[in-house]
Amino acid sequence: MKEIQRVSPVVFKSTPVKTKTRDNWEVVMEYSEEGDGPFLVDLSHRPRFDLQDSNLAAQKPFGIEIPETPGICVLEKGVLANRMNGTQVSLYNLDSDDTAVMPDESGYTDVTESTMCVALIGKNVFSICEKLTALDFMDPQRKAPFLFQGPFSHVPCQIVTLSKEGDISGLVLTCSRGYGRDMIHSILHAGEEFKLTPAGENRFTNWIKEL
Amino acid sequence: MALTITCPICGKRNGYEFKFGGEEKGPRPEEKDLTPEAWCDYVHMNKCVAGVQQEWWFHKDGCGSWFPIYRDTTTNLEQEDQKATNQEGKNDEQV
Amino acid sequence: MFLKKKPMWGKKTKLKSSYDVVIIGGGLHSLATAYFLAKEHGITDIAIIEKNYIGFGGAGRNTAIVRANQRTQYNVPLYKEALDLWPVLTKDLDYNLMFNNCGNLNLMHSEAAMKAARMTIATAQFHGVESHLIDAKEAKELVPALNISEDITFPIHGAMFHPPGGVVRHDAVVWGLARGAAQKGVEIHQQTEALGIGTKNGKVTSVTTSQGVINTKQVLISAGGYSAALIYDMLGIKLPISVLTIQAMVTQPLKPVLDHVVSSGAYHCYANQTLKGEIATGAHMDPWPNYTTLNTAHYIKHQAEALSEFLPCLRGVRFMRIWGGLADMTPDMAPIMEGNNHVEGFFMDCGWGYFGFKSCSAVGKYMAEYMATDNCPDMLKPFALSRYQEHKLMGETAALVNYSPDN
Amino acid sequence: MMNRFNHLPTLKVDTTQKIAFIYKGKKHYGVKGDTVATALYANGIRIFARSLKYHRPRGLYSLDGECSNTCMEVDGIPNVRCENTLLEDGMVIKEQNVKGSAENDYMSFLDKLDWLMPAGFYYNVMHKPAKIWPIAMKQIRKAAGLGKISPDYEMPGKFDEVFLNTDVCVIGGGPAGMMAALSSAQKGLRVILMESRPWLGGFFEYRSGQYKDRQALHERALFLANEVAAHENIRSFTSTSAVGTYNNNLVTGFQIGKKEDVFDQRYIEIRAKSVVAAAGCIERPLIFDNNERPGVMQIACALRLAKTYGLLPGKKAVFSIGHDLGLEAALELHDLGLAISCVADIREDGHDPELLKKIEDKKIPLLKGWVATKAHGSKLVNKISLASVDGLVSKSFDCDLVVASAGITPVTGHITVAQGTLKYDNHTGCFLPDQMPEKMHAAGRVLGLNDPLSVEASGTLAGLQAAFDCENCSIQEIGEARKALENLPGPVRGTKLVTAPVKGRKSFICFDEDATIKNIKQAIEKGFDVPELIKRFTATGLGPGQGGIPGHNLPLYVAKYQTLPDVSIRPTNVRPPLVPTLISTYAGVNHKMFKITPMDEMQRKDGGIFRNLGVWQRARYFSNDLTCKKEIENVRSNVGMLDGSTLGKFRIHGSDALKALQRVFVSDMSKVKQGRVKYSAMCNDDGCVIDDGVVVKQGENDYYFTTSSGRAGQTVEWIRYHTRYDGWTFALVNLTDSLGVINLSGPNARKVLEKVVDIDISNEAFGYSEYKEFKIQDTVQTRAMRLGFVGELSYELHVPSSYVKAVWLMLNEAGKEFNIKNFGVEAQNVLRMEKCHIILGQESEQRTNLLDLGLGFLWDRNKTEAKTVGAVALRQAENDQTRLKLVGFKTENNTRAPRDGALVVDEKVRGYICTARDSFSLNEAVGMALVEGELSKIGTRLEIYEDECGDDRIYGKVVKMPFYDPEGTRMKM
Repeated sequence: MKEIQRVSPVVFKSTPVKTKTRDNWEVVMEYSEEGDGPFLVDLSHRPRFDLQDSNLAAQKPFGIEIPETPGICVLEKGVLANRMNGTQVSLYNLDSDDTAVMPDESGYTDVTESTMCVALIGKNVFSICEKLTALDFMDPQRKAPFLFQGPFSHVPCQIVTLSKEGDISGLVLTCSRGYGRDMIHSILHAGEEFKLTPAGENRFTNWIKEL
Repeated sequence: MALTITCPICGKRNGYEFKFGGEEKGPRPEEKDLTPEAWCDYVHMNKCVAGVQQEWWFHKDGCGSWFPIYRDTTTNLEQEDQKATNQEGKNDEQV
Repeated sequence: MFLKKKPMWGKKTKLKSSYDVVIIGGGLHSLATAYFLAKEHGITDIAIIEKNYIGFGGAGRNTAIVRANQRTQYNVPLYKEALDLWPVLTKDLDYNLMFNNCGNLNLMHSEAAMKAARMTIATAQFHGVESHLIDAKEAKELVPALNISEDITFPIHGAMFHPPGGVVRHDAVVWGLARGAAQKGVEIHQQTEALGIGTKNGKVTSVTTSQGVINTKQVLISAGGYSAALIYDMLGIKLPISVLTIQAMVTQPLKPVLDHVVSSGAYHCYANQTLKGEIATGAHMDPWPNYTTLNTAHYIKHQAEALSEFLPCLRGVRFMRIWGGLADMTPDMAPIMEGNNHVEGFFMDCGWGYFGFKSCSAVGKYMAEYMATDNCPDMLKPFALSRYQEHKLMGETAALVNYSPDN
Repeated sequence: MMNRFNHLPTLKVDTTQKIAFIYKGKKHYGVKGDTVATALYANGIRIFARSLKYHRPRGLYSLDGECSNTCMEVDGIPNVRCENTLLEDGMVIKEQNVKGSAENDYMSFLDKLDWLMPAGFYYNVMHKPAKIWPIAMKQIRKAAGLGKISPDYEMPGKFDEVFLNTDVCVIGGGPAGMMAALSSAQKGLRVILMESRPWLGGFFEYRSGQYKDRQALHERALFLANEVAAHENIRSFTSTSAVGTYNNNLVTGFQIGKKEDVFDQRYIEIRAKSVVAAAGCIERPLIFDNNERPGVMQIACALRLAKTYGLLPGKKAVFSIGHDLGLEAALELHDLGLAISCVADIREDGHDPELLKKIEDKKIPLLKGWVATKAHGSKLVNKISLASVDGLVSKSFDCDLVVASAGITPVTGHITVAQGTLKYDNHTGCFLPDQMPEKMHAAGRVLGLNDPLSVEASGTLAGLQAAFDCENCSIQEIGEARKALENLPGPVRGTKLVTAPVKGRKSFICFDEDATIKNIKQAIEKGFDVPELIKRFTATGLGPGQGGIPGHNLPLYVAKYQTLPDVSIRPTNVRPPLVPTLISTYAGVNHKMFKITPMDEMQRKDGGIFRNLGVWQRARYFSNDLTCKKEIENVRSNVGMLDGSTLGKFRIHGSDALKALQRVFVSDMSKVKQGRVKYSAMCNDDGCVIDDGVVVKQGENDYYFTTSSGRAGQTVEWIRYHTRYDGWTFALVNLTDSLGVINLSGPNARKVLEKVVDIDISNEAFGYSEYKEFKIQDTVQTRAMRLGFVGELSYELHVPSSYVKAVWLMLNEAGKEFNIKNFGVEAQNVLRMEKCHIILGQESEQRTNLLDLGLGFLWDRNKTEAKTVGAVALRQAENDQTRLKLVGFKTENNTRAPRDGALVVDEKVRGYICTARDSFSLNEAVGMALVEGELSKIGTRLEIYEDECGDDRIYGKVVKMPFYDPEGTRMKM
């Protein structure tokens, strides 16, 4: 039998120049002609967990103190914890060293496969966003990182803004996996005028380190 | 008209992110001895208030929660003072 | 200044202290009922009470589309008769209602929809109403502007083609019926608001208006989208109705490009070209109850997206005007008509959703018979309110229409 | 081509850059910056179009598109407002609605037949005898309409859309708008400024009059525009019309792209915290006989032709005006070389003394209290008659230009469509803002102001008021700004004159619809006594100009004719879009968003024919044989693979998870055993089935369940809705997209699966209705169920989506020897029908309850404490024999199956066919139908009525269900 390979819901037409196999995913580290940004990076292979508990205050996933207010996020040790509502938090493992394994407790569900996940980073990312959603990323009252649960290109998404600072702006977006094809098409279409290009995971890893 | 709804989790948002869930009618009635009239009243009948009513909304494109708000059906504006027009009904029983 | 010519629906008169019949609402169902009461039953001592002016509500804000291809055997005969009545009324009223029986195409966008259409068509044919299922190519021959390619959100599989349907000039119906009723002695009181219904021992005794109290033994509320609120306010009767704003719009006027009424459930859209040349299009309802009659930015964009897909030549045309009216929706998309049930002498005719215009001629005739004889005509019997508590919804729609999360 | 001024500082054209275009088939030239209309004007074209009804000649009247006079076909697009459409290289311009040409229109005789066409005449003619109406209607349709569009027209161009958020949105880039934008921006707020012209400046921008300290108005406009451009908080959008305003401060508009933009037009939607309405004024048309004859134009039109486009509008002019702007324009145009025979001013007094003095100095004859009464000349103006306002004295002058304007009209549409109200103001004669919509402020000429400093001060005030709405400005500051405004000149008195002293047979109140003063009188006499009704009866204001011409005059005239007091003068409604907007612009990008399954790629490669089903795209067929014979036979005899990934899949956990399931599922969920699959259904409160699926217990208060594809999106909503009062603790996780579902069905299914899994899957180890979890190849965590929807041995494999392709390939490889093939949704539909398994929506409709479908066995009627949704209705309807019941039937004499949707009839309709097929498996025609209880007994003969059947009928007989493998041995083997 052949080697088992996992398939990401995100498909770019660009040519990969560097890849790495990780947990049966073939992760593209770099694409040819990545340009100067903004960049679109596929993170669908990064582990993502759903944690629901009526007493979230008592939970410390990966040692992280969960923010109390819905819409607030924390990024600690490569894990992004996004408070969704009174009883729910979503956890994204953005650390490519891949240390976080889902705790074996009933409140957790592995939802890596439920969504497609991309990062949109670099200059003009919010100019791209405003072509696709009415959500107000530049609201001065929202301090990064913060979570939006709302429509993006007509599809309900979770969007975590990690930086609103000019050229290092960036966000991570997840939506139902099935929408992967059309969501990527929408984002790339909207980003065309800003020269948005697909980029490999390295681009994201370097970017997040600078935050 | 642009409807906005204030979600208790996500804040004030475009009304099209939400789904309307009916007039507030209270918890499900006890099933015992529930007459067809009473059942129908709970399930189908509306007051159709032209004014402020309490009603349920679901944040379909957002956090997925159900919550009640007060809204003026003649303007579509949410009401913060929370008083429904005609809350008691002038004549709740059938004449 | 003296008026040189007689106004079309009689001179303004003072409200009398009593009438045989009081009709609340100055829309099409009221005017038609009054007209038939006077014409067929000799009852002419009637006051129509209208808060604004006649035709202010749904009568002046409808699709103007007429057709008789409903889904159930209870509805089809009623709408068939309504359709047959347009030429008759044009003649009897001596007023050109501009019936353009150009035919309606109801587009189908899936195998399931084709099957659903087949049932509706069989029902129509069984009742002697012409209606055919045609495929996408045939539809394109009738409407060359149709996009029958595969690459749209809802590719067109075919259409339900209903040749006898079409469009009637809605304002003309209001003015024609008003003139016809007034000529027979019916009084139309505009700028007069009905405030309450007086009852005694379970019988109607009076109607209180902004211009004074009227004694009467019979009242009909047929006030379109405002009916449900009035009925609850005045008599405490709750109805299975949700009142929504429904929107419509027109483009700038064009030379003939669309010869039929085209509609699509999947796109929530109908389009037809008026005699003036405008493309009249609409159908969207914001799915939450409201009385605003306001248009929305969301919808005009949605409508443009829909038309861009299935009538793409219209991409080169401009929207000129959008407006809204009310639709009082019931869960089974069928109206509520009954009388002498809750209160003796009280009649209601409501819950028409967006079918009030198409039905007004026949309903006027039968409601008049109902009120004149106190016997419910067979045609109206299936529309009683009791069907909801008897779990006998009409089935006028395959999918449940409900604005709580029922479907 | 006319000579152009090329030295004026206000010019917006570059006279050195020629632009070629085609007009009526011939090449013409304009210059860079021209609109289509100014380029035509420069080429000596005066008649642009013919009117709708009477085919009267029409020309340039305003430059802001308030009427259809300059609507032409441009590059195949009908009804383009040429006066504000920028000329582009190679444009092809055509006339509309003419027989012959606009210059010589054969239909112009209609103008003499107006007496045949009083208001609403068409309601009284052409219906007697009835048979002439269809013929007449055809002629009416041909005559009506302006532009043409062909049914196969393909709109070129790129359309975009953008959804913006801001603190303050300012509508109008004139002096008031710019001041408002600046004062809000200086408070640190985000500001969006929208201006419909390609540049900022408003009514300062083309005028040479003094602003202050010898600075000309146009210099001030430039100064402010630079300030705005320099402010980082302000995003300005020029060539952008605000076309809709809505409550909660939503503003929509569209922008025309410049050369460097990536779009030709884009739709703009703005969510603001506060809005400033500062769209300035248009002019109120002066009504006299032939008031729309080419050669008659409004003040700003004449002035801007000269100052902005460098074109002297005529040679010899007469002015008939009622406002100081008219005097100012006369002076400016006089200085540019226009001969002015006379200025007739409606006003007796109230003129700006400085302007009066200049008029006198330049020896321009001025008639106070005079007005134009009739324009002469059959196609173009060649003479004008004037009269004193009382009509007693008259004069006439030869001229080729009449500059006519009764006064100004604030552009208030942005306020009223957002549900603000207006009030008739006796001093100005205008409708001025009364009740403003919440968090919307008016500024500038919209308030009736005219003085440049007042206009600016009102802008500053509105900007601060907007800042206050954003909690960024103090009451004191607003007080100071208001005081500053109050110390400046207020609105000037306006004229009240509606029409010249004429009878009005040829005095047009609405150009687009050819409605005259006489028509309005006729309507009023028929009882149409309010402007809104007159609009409907005469169509006044319903044309492409959106009421720009008659909007102000109609209510004034109606009040005057009925001698109503001022307080009862009500404006007519204005409706969005405030500027006609292309459907392609509104449509914008129109991203289509569909979900695809993890098997999409492989199934497309295998020739799948896809359909959009709800949010998903699914393979319905795998060949062009839509009966799916081969797909069906392969499942029945070998093995098939179906993509079931669209099924809803959920985890529910938490201490009250079971209670929540008990509420929505009709069965007793406490009886679900681990390792087993429980089929159940959900009903609505009417007892009608809305969903069905299976439930698997994975632990205490921890379940995995599926829903039908169409319901997956509403499942969370549904369960939370029906438990919203209970305060229960349970968590729902939507795993629909997380797991792809491969349905492996057919007698060889086990043989295939055995080859890829390591565990024992024999019937003993993994029997029917059982659930197992295992790893494929030690890697792929798989949930497997033994189900039998299609009536064969089946495994439903729920596989993590990213692994689906790998597993699919493995199964394909393993199944080769057993002839494994795809099957699609339609094949499944037939297979399950033979088994009498229902599909909701096919074997049910909104009236169909659980019992009607014969699924009563699923319902546990004793769990009343659970308050199961639908239970009450089921109990109440239980004994009703008139309901439609689901039955199976076969056709008599094995005739063909009726089509889905055929009716079951006798004298009445008694039911209908849900699904019926000529079954390949059974070699007979079978189906399921919903029929009245009376007809549901086994053996009942059904009369089946199909569409187009005429007198033919198909007969069927009610038989026992299921048809295929009634013992169920095949799926349990």
